[in-house]
Amino acid sequence: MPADALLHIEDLTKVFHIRQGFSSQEFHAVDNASIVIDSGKPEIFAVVGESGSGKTTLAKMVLGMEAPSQGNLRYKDRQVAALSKREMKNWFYHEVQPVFQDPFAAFSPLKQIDRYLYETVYNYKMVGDKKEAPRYINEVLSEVGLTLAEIAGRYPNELSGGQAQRVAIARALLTKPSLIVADEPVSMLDASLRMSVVNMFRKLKEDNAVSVIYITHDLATAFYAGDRIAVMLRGWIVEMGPTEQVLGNPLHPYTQNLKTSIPSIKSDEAWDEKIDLAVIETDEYTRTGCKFAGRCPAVMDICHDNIPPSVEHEGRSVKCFLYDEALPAARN
Amino acid sequence: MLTTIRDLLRYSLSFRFGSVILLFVAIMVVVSFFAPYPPEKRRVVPRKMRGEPPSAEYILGTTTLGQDVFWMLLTAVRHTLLIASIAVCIGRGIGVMLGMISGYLGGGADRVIQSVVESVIVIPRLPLLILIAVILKGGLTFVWLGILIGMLDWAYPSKRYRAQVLSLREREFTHTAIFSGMGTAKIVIQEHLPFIIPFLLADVVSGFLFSIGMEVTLSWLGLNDLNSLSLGTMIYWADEWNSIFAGKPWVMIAPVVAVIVVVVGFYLVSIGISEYLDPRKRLLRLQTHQSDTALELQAQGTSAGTAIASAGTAKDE
Amino acid sequence: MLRKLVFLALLALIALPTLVGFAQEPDGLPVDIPREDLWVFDQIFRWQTVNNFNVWRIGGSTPFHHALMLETFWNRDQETGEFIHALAAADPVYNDDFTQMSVELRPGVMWSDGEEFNADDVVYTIETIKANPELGQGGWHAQLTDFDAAVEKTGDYSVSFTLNRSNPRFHTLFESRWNGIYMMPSHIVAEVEANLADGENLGGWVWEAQDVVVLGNYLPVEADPNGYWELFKRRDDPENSLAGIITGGSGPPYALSIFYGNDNIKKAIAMSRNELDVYFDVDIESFDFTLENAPAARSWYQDFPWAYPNEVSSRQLAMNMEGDPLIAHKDVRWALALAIDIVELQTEYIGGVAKVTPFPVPPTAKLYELYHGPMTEWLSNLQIDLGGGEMYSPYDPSIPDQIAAWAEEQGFTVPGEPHEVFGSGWWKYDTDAAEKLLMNAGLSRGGDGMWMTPEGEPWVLDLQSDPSENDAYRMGQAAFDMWTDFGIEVNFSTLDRNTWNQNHYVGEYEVSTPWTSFALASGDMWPNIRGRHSRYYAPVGEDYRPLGGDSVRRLQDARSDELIDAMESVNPVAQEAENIELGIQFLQNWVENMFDITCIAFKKFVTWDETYWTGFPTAENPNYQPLYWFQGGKYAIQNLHPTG
Amino acid sequence: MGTIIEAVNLRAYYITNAYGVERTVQAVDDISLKIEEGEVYGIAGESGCGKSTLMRVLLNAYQPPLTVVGGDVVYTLDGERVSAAEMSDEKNRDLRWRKLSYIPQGSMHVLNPVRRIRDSFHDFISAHRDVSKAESYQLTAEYLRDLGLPEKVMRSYPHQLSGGMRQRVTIALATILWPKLIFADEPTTALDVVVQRGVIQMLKDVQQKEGSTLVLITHDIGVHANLADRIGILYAGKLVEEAETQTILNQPRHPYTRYLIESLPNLESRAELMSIPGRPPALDRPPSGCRFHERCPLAKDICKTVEPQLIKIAPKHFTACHVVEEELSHAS
Amino acid sequence: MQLLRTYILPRIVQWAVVIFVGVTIIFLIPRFSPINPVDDMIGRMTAFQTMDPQAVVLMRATMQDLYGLDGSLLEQYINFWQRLLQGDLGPSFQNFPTPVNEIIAAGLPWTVGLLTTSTIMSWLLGIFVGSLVGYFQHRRWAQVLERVVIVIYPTPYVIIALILMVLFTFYWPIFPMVGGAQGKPALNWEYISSILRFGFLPALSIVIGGFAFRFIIAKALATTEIASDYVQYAELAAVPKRRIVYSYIIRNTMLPHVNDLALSLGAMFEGALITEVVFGYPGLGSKLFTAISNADYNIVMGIVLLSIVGIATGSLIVDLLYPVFDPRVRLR
Repeated sequence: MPADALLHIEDLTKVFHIRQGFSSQEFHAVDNASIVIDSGKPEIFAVVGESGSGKTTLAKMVLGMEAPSQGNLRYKDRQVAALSKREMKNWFYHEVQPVFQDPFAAFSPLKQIDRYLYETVYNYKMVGDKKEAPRYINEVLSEVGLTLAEIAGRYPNELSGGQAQRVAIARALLTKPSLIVADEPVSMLDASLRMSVVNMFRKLKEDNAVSVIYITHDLATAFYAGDRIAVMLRGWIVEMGPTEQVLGNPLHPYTQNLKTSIPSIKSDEAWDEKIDLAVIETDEYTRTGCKFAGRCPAVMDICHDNIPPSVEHEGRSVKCFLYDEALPAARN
Repeated sequence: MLTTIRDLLRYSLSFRFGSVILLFVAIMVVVSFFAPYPPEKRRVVPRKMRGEPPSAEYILGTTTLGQDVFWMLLTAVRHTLLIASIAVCIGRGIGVMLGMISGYLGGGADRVIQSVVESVIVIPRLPLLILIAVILKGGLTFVWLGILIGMLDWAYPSKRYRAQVLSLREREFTHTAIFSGMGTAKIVIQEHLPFIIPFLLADVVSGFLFSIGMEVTLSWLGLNDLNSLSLGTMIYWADEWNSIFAGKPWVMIAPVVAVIVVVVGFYLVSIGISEYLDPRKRLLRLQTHQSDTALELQAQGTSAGTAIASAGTAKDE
Repeated sequence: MLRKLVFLALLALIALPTLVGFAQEPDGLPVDIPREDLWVFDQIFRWQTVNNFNVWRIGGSTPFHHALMLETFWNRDQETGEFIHALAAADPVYNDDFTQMSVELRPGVMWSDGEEFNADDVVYTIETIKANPELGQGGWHAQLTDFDAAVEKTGDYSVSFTLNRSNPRFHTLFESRWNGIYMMPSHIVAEVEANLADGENLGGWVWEAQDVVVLGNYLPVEADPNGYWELFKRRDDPENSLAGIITGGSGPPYALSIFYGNDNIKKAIAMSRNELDVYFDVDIESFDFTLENAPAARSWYQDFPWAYPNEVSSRQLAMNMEGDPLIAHKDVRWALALAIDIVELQTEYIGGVAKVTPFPVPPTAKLYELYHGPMTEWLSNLQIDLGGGEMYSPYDPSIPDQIAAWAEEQGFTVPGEPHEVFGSGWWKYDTDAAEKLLMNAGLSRGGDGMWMTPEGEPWVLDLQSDPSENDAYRMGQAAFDMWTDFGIEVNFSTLDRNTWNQNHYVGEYEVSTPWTSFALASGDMWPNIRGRHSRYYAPVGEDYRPLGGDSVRRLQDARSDELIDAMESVNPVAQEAENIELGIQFLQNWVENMFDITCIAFKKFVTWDETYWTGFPTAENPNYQPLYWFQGGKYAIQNLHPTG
Repeated sequence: MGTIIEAVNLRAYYITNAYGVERTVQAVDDISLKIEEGEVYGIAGESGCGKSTLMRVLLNAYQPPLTVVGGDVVYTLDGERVSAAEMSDEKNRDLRWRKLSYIPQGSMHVLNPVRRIRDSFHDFISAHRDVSKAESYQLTAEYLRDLGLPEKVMRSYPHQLSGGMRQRVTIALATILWPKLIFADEPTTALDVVVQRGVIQMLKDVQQKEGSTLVLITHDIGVHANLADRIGILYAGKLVEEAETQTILNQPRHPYTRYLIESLPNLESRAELMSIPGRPPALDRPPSGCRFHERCPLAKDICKTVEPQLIKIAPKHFTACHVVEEELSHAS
Repeated sequence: MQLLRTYILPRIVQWAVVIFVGVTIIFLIPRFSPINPVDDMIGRMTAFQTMDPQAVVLMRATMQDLYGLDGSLLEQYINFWQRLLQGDLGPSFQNFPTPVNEIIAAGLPWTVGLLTTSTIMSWLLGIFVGSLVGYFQHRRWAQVLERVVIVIYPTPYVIIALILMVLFTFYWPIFPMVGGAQGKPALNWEYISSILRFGFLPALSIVIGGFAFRFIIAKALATTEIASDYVQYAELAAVPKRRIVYSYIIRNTMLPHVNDLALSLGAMFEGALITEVVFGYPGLGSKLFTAISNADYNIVMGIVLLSIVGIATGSLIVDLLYPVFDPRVRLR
């Protein structure tokens, strides 16, 4: 275990129960996920996957909002699940802050938005004197391209989505965190506003040395912003490594599938081959063997009954039998 | 608050109607304090005028025992509202407290509170009320009646508040508040209470309807302090003296109409308020910029529109 | 399209049963028998136990069953106070020390199954009731046991009772107005008893309608399982029934009792719909309604004051001697009486239809003759001390005349002498005298004109009443109004009957509105006043009933005790004059001390509708009393005949 | 191949009055366009630019507070010219699904949650054709088979299907009666890329099979690139540019269009992308002149006052911009 | 099995606990009544006659024993449960020694018959009309209907009942005043029609009250439902309005209605109380009222117990059958 890990996730699993009619099924929203984010070397760690792939559950566990069913989740070498309420508040929230998907839902529509900024500053005693708060807040807001004057006294719905999301990021920055967990921060934003937020993360990483876990289903922005990337499928991390490698030359059939599916504005690359989709939502979750086996173009017999191992291949980890050196198929 | 009321008065037909009624009721209550004689008192009307239909002098008529129905009615309305107010304060007070405590504590405390709530819910309220009224009979003053009705009318509301709290707890802004370092008390009072208040308002009105109904019902069964005036006891006595059949229907009609008018007044106001609090309507009022999207979506009635619009209310029931 | 559908659905919902309602005539009777054969009467209350005619068990109840089916030795004419010989052929005969009573039975009375009634039935009935505590109805078991009554058959038609101690009034157990020891058909019950399993007793014996055998002339046919009605059929040989033998009549072929709820007006409405031939008692408003809406309806008098006035009881404002400390003061009690305007009470509150009486004996013809008449002079001469030696005559013999004047003002005619119609005189309405009395008792007027106690506190008087007896309650309302006008702060609480009773039992009241009569129809007072002896006194907070007496007023009065003791050993029949004289003395003492403020006697709106049946006793033809739910009512029923 | 639908100077406003707050939102303001039979016409723009409103009006399916205050929509269906303004309610209902149909966004919610898929199909089919339930089922089964959807979908409830399958079922539901004119509103929004690809393929299939006309609305230029023959760009209730897809992608002329195209991230380069400054205007108080002038780097004085008209700058290429107009006049 | 353990069993345990607590409360409260049933009985037996004092004492002792009122409260309580578990509710005091079971058996069919019929009728009618009015809320007839209901709904039930009573037994005397039927129970038209005739007014009063209540709820639910995407979509597709009301609106709002129905059927004895007292209808409601005022604990206990078990079981059944009514998956 690297001693200087900022976040160390090891075999993390979250189990939910689905009740359907008179029966109930167990499924793993996150299944044996392992991720390490180094401290000292801030990065944007992108997590991509289709909806229902467990991204959000993973984020919630990292934020301490959900307790893991199994596995370890250490932040700065401390088990997050073991932190007391007081420690959560006095230490963990200082260190780790969230940015949510919908900036309008993230603030009470009945409250002025700057209230959350002041609350954060006061509660974490970020300034010695309360009179200092506006100055400090303004300073942080300027990092996201806003001024306090612009937002003071406004209600969330008086701001644009981009502005509100930037306020949300500023709020997260107020505690001077080391890690920001951003769950689909741009998916509710318009195309013209989207890049301003993504650019912000890049800037923060550089200027403020904050690591960001950037969760998205949008591969293009993940590629644009992410230093490393983890591709999730039905709770599994199927491929993880440096972004340019993973998306430049995907190994896992699913990642390949993803990559070719990005609509290109060069329409001559039209898609000709048909792709399979899951029919029933829960089918893939409860599948034994590889969860992608049902629609994998390179499926092998072994995939149907066995869970593929995570193997290191070309500088990243891949969860696929194709790259399992113990198998003859991999060598072909 | 004032602008809200002004807007409601100007644009909500039911609120306007309801307010006029309630204003009228309020005037009755105020005027009732200026009765020229104790309104319960009999033999205050000159003998020749007793049991006479409404006239210029006695605008709602008189009873055979020489009471002036007009002054009786005013006082009765006041007393009935007093009973209902006490009941509502107690019922909603317990309901809000238990519901919120239960929702926030969760776990074992929640389970214990919920089994108590469930147990209270399964006990039929009217028979219980009658039973206790019979037991307390001699000492059943209006205040006690109010307390009694209130004590039986908190279980359902408390469940609703609990559900509210549970859903509010899952809302994203709650997490924002937590990550902003706010304590539980602060979140409850400053972040969540504003969302509960609209429900409380609607609930207060339904509490009034229940309490007035119960007062009338119990009185009609003779289980109230029959010598004091309330709408229920007026109905009881009108019934006891067979006013309808003895050719003196005004004695019965006055309280019956008053009951209906008062409850309908409350109900209309509550319709107006809940319409005002309807997330979709609220959106149209609140938005200034940007949310044209929401408007557009809302006009189409899509769920995205509703979702954005409902920022501010949690659905329940 | 949809709109039409909704409309149709709503229409169908309302129309369908309405049509059903119209298809048949609006007949609300639960049985389908032609009205020419069916006499429908008011059931008074809803039966809790149905289809069990075992009236002897605890919980068994008899009202109007006794008028239709059950018989005991004697009845009493409530007007004249005379014995009506029922199963007994003669008056009871006691030995000298009243430890033995012999009864001669009437021969020829048949049970409805053809068996003849005889002394065996009597012996069996008495022995069985004595042997079974479960047959505790009416307290008969307890009383027979108390006197260890032994019965002996002295002939086929005669029996003799032997008691363990003297009791000149033992026969009252067999003298029924509401209730008396009803005879069992020994040939039936003995068989039932013989077939009882281990652990069972006659208390649990269910006597169902089809098995019932009676001495009266009606047999039960069917009972509503929910207690709203019962149907009776005249027995095949009404001439052999006791009532048949006595009256020679037979009554309608079917009789149906229906309970219309506690709401008086429902009875009146039912009568206006011709669904009720006679009802029991209602308030004046419901009666007025009946007159207006049921043209063929009438009560005892054809005109004002309509009601039958002579049910033997009276209503009073009873005072708890240990309630409010001031009530213990005689002057205060008198002041309260003088602050009541009896004329207004009787007219405005009661409708002018009840008789007035100043003491707890109702002025029926017989009792007026025995008590009110003889006491008039004494009452007129009565003087009370208003303080400082100022003597005052409180009695106003002109009260009936004043009421008559009121009635004439209303446009009514008074049928007879005012005192025959409106009872005797009463106390003057004289608030000045009352004021002096209160001053004399140490009270004073406060600044607001309200009375203050001698300690200088505001005087608050509690008054309790139960609205289910409308006359008593209205009397309470009147007292409340008048006393309030007089400056007393009265706290009037309305209680339901059970709570109100309970408060009497333990003395938790100051003034209340019960009813009682100190005299039986015969004029005998002892059975009704003996419980007021101070040996049965229970202090406030204790239930007096375990002591066995009647200490409602928490009264301990030596003079009363003396008179009660004196009366106990007097034979009310043989020594009638002496008995009455003692009674008068008792009443004089009662009045002098104003132990309670008796206002009015019972009036009963027994009202019948002559659309189908006629022949009920009336003031013009007073052959029997019309109180059909009492034992004597059976004689009235025998004379009913179809109208058309 | 003639015009199948034509909008003439269409103006559609939201006129609301909620508790005294009166607003008129000029969601569609003076738009004219012609769509040819058999083509795929894309309408692009950010949220709030009026594209969904435009579609509603084109579909002749709107209700208060949306009001058409000017202009008309004219359909030419099987040789019959029908004006939306003059159409009776019965006629309107009659045309639906048989002639024109609508694929909604958010397939999550458009299917009755308590009805099996086949019953929903029956509802829609029997509304327009006199068929028995069995016939509906038969028709549905055949159609789904044609489109390559598994049969078990028929018996499923909507919630049991995966998001992609649900959207495809919705497309099938919308096109089961082979309408001539299909409107699709953001058919792929909120779907992840793989699913999106499947859906786009299917839309193509459906459109090509009968040679229907497809009006496609989405903010995602990538989707347009893969489907549309022509694209119209909407900004703040106005049509600002219209051209064939390749032209728009490769030679956008309107500054707004250029921004849109340039700010699209892709997997080729992680170089910093621009974002459009400012935010879209509120349509209850639209800016004077060119509605884009507040955000336009090229804005001149004339843009603030004079509203630019849509002019033809090349064959099949129209734009509404004073700057372009000027350039052209200089060039000529 | 997971479901059984985590859901069904705890729910059944809760059911038992709720009944136990409810029954205990109802056992205790009447014991505080100042009315002693024995004394009450003696009072009634001696009301019209004189009785020797000693005899009264004797009788009192006998009855105390027969009624089983000896012993401490705890002993009575234990005794009560012992009897109850054998299905014995003890004897009625008022009607000694008639068993409470018998008294309940006599009243039960009437109460159940009247209340189920009229409750279900008002329930159906309320849902039907309420949903229609919700759907067609701008139509004239709908608005008139709604206003009528707005006045009826808050009016106390007893007033509605009294007004009906006066109208239909006096002013227009077409219905019977008291009782449940005419003649002996038999399976012929006379008897059955008499049941309809006698039950009509009581039923009408319940239907009116229940209808108004259900109408308000159904209308509100329908209004929300109309805004849902699937209703909007079906409307757009010109699916017949009848189908939309039935299969879409009513079907989707059914769940809360079914829930309420179970509860209100369980609570029927409570509802019956006023009805039976006003209309002189046979059944348990009026028995309950008499029993309460006469301190006949055993009857009170018996009837209230039925009610408690009814409500608790109703809600248990609804909870357990939830999946039948709602095919949607529920996540826990």
